[in-house]
Amino acid sequence: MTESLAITKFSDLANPARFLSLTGRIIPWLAGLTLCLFAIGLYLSFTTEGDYQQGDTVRIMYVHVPAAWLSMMCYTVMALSAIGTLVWRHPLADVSHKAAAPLGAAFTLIALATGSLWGKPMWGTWWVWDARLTSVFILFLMYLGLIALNRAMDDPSKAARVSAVFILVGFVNIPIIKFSVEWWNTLHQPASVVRLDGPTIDPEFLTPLLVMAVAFTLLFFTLHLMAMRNEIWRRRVGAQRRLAARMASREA
Amino acid sequence: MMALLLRDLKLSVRAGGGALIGVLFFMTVVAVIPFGVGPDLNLLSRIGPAIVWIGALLSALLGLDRLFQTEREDGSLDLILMQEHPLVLTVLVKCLAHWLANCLPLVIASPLLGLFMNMSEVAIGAVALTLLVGSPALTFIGAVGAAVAVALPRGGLLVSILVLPLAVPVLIFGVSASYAAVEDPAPFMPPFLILSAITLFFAVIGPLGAALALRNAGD
Amino acid sequence: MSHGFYIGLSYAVSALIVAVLIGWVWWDGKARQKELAELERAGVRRRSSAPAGEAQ
Amino acid sequence: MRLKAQGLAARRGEDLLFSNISFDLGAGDALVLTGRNGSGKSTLLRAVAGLLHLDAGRVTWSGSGEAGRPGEACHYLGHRNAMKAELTVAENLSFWKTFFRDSAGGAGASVAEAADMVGLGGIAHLPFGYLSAGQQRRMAFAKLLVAYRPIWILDEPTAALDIRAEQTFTDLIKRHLRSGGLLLAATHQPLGLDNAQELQMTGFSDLPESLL
Repeated sequence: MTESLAITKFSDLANPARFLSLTGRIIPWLAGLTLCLFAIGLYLSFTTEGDYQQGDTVRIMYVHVPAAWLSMMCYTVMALSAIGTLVWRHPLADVSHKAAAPLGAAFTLIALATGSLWGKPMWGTWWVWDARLTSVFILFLMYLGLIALNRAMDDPSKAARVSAVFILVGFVNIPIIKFSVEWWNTLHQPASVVRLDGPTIDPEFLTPLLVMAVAFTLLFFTLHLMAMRNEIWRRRVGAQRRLAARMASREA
Repeated sequence: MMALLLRDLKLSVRAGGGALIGVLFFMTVVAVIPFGVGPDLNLLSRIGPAIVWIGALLSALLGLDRLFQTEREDGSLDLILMQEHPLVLTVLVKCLAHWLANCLPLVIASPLLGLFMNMSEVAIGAVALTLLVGSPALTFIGAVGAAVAVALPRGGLLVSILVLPLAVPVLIFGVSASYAAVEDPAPFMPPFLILSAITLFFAVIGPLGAALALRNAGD
Repeated sequence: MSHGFYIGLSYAVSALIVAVLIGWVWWDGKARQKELAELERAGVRRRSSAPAGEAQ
Repeated sequence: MRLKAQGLAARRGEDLLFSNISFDLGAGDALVLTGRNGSGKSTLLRAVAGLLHLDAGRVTWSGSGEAGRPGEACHYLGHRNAMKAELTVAENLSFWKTFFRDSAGGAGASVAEAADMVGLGGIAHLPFGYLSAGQQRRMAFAKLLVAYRPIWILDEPTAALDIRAEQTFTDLIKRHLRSGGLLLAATHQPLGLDNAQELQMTGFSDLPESLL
């Protein structure tokens, strides 16, 4: 019973028109919730005590870590959507991973920028080719490559299938990249460079961090749904333009 | 002429345009260098200006072969050739549009890559400045190559092969000016002025050569 | 050590990127809806939504 | 207004495509080139437009007022449409309108009027790539209307067109001729013009072509 209900729900969602009206109702609530969580999170992150070792810079963590977390979650969402595109040929899956790529790139950029701004007072330099930073940077390049790939092709469903393949190949590759970058790093790394690990996280930092992480995640989903709506509209515009061209021929 | 500039800019930012790809290529090429030479920050900061310049040179050449080829494929080139506007001016405007859409983003992105290369602030500024002054020369030289190769089916690689040797002087003076800004004994101005002179020189020679080649490529 | 500067800058950068992102998504949605409305006005209808529109 | 050609000859590679072709067109005259594939019709048209080097002979144009290269007084519609698929039709047409500018002695139609005249007024806001092949050809023809040129050089203008669109083209061409324009066209199908001169291209070397 519940299973069949789930299936009908799922096929309801498959209809883009249904999806549009559903998300139209959800998005305002989601946006409001995101806003509230951000308000709480920001308040908490500026009122808690600083770390005795890293000073106030620990506050950068409250944006940096959630952004880094999202950069990976976004790729996972894209990989799942890519499976949806290739296996079930679901049109919403195409839309989903295309809409997620710019969001992923933006959150990865936030992670990189805040990481760099954290690194400057800690290490004395803007950038080190540390294994973790380097992997995030490679992820950023992959996002940009995907955006370029999507832009380069006219036919949206063909573009979706091709980029889905690329997303999955990239997804399989991520552990390999991570491993090889770490290996490369330990090969070269002089022992003196300060690692970011530091002491284990105090529960005092944990609360604002968690609130901010949830806020960022909700922000991602809000924007993702909005971007998916835009993408559906974009396709609709394309289809109607083709229709307009055909109709003009018939009338003339 | 303004119309041509606007149209070319519009084309390069519309879907399928190459403006994004050049910057992406630039970032990727520069980003893989440390994996080859190792993450030694001192070494990277020493070779940084050279690497950023080579990366910019390669990515500036990336989209150049399409400069006239797209126009030829859809027949626009014929109409452009027939007009009474001086062809040299038309080519100059097309080069300008290409530079604005493809090379200016490289100049803007170069400070970021300078940070990755652990370059000092002065070196970053010097590289961005020399790129700003030197990259138009690359576009102008490339325009000649693109015009020569316009009728060839696989002109893309050929343009790079033709143009790279001609771009050597730009690379020499661009990189040496960047280093001169950091290392004390060498003066910055002489190589920088020579670089500017090269750009101005090619701003004249490039469009002339390209226009001549386009006139003779008719079939 | 002006840690405050780096903290402020990193929050500002994040806020800027998020603002650009939201602005872009918002603007994109508005632009697409405007295009749809224009097509609607030009008399183009989706076949499923208004089959009568095609007969004219 | 006079377009004169004397003793034209052109080669493709080593082969002589045609030689010793002469014609003389005044205001309102039309010249239609016929002949087999490969007989050099397109080459002749491109040569008159100034896009090809002639082996021998010369083309002279004396318009109203200034005398210049004949190419500058011509509209050339080749096999390809010279429109960008990424831009909208209106953007394409208004670019060519500002880039061409009117020749002395006339004024072009506005972009919207030109699109109306080829029968596609309602869809100028669409990207050019969305149109069908026939619609693209008609929009390429609208390009001739947005800026005034006394000479029209048309290479297979009616390829990929249905009968009704062909009729539209013929009407527009007739209007151009009535207002004192000149026409050079290569075509397989008859364009339905009265009192047009016809030049049969035989496609061999050396023999002089016959002006019928």
